Amino acid sequence: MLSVSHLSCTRGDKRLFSDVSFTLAPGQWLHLEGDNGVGKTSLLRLVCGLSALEQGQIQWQNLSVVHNPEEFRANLAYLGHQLALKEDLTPLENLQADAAVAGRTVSVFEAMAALAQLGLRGREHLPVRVLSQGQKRRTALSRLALSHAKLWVLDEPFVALDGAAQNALSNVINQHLNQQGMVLLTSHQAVSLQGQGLSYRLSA
Amino acid sequence: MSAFLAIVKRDLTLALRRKNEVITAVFFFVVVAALFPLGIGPELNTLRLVAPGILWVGALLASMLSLGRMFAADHADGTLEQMALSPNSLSVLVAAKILAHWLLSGLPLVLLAPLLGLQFDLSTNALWILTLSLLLGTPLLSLIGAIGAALTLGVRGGDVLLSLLVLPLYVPALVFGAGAVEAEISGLGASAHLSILAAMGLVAAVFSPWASAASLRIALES
Amino acid sequence: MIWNSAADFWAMGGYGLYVWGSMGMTFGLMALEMLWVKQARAQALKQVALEIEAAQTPAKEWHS
Amino acid sequence: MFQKLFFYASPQSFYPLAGRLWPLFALAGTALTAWGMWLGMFVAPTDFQQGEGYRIIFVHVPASWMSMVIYLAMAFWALLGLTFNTRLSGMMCRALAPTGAIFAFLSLWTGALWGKPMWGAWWVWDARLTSELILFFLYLGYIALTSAIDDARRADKAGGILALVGALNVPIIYFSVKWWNTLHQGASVSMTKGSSMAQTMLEAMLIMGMAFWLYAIAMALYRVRSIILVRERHVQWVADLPEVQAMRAHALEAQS
Repeated sequence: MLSVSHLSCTRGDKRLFSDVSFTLAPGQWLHLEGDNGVGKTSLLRLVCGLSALEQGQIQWQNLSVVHNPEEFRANLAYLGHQLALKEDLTPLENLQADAAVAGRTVSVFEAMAALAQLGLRGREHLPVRVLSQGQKRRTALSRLALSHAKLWVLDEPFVALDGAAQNALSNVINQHLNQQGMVLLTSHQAVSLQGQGLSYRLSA
Repeated sequence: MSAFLAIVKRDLTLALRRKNEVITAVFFFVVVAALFPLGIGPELNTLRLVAPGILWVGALLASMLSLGRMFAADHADGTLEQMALSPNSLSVLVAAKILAHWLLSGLPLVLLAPLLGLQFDLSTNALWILTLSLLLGTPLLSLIGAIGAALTLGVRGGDVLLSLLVLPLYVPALVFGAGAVEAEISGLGASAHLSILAAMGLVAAVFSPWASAASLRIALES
Repeated sequence: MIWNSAADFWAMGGYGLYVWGSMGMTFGLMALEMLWVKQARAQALKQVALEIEAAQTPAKEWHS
Repeated sequence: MFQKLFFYASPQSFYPLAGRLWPLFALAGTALTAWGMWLGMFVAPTDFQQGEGYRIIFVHVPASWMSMVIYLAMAFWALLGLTFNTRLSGMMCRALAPTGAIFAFLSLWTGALWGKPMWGAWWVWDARLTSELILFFLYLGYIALTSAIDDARRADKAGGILALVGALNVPIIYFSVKWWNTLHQGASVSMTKGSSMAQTMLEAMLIMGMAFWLYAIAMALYRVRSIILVRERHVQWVADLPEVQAMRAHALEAQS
């Protein structure tokens, strides 16, 4: 379980948000809403631990994330604005290297299956450089399907995807939720997923 | 450990698919070494005297040339974020980046140095010591440089700033590296120099990944 | 007192240029630094005052 | 005791404290400078070897000392800032750096002016001068890095790491340069030969050292107040300061 209490964030001189609290239980997803520039991405980065905590607390399984970062990170998958793909590597190589960095080994078979699930069959051995924008995003998303992390933190995962790809992604996320996973995401559009959905409106 | 190896492998694969970056640094080293005799004059006695210093300064500049790119690409494409979020210690992952950097920018210089030393009419013994001093010293350059590269990541005018930060810290490596060759030439023996170089490398190997990782986390905060 | 005359003192036994060059640069630079920090403080105060003023008063419509 | 320390570690309570303290340090520094210069320039006897030229050491040696002491002080604040995450530490670090750089420059300048008559050259690659030059570069690097990063907190932290790395390196650099110097049979004239120095010379030098130390503290305290002011400008206590109120009134007057 993830529980976040009394987070606040200042960027430079500007106070973005303060006193943000929510909890996320297994099988639940939370849609973070708010206007542009209100600090949705900043909140996600704060929750992941990319930014230093100024105020408030983040707890994972009732333990402070600041004091037990390894345990939290082992259960965390983050997808940001940048896709973390190497353009000169193939989707397959990217997935395998990413998994190793995250501390797991992924077989070629598993990686191929994950890519196929997001409709990238036949693209496994091309350099990412030659893929379309949507295909690149799907490659990055297939990293999630391979991840064993309990908590997914996704920044605008549905952006730049066509209808079929959106459905495929929804399926991947639903599968994760069915296995008692948790998802924290931002999205400009309405989100419909299975399981118990919450929404949190961020304002200054 | 598998994460460490995976990062080394990834960086090497990427460099092999974009060979020009490695080749540029090596070529730079060759050109710099060839320019000095043109500036100083072809007198072999003089050249023998200045060779250790010139080759070491050349190696120093060549290895610095590629420092700016050490973390920049990973920072730009988001890979660095994923590394910071890995349950593996970021210091270990950074150590892998440093090793890859040395394999790509330090090792070629080490292998090339004896060839360039011949241009300066160095004796066989001196060539050996030159190669050995570079073998022990260039990892030190990558280790110290990593801290500078991490500190200047995403900073305006980062590349120029990087050289200002890193070059003064390179002084001990330069003194003992070039000093080893000079000591060999003058018959004093280079073992003391080489031991100190190795000792400094060990200290840096412990401290630098940690300091670089801390700097990278700071760079990722904004 | 070890000097016989003022001229002796300024000549510094032939080292006048070097001694006075050192003293001059040292105390000159220190004086300059004092002026500099004073100026920096005045500027900081001004910037802070203007920003607080701007934050507390709504922007005025400008007239041509 | 510790509570009191932590109380003064907050910018809000340090600002008035620094305001009260800096005039004291400045006053004491001025008095000691006057005393030290009197001793050095009027009382200390002529050196039998170096004539009157040696009097440069009364500013050269204290300036060199301070350039090193200030770098150590910066490393100390940096360590404090990185371990306890106190905001004041980074500000103190940045307030100290310019004064340290100035002292390093002065050490080089006066060293060159001493070297010309003694060694016959403005610049000699002597171990101490060379290390001082590198220390000067380290200061410039610190200042360049912290001023290139816009976000003040990030600049403080990055600067802190650099200061620590630099402080670890300073002894290694000094040692390596000394080694290099002996290998090349460099200059052997020493600027201060402790044993042969008259008592008054040593006294004057120590007093000048104290004076520069006090000066550096006064400068850092004065400078940190400006830094605190700008950093905390969105906090109410800054708006309530009489000097800020006065400046606002002044600005309004100028507008109308």
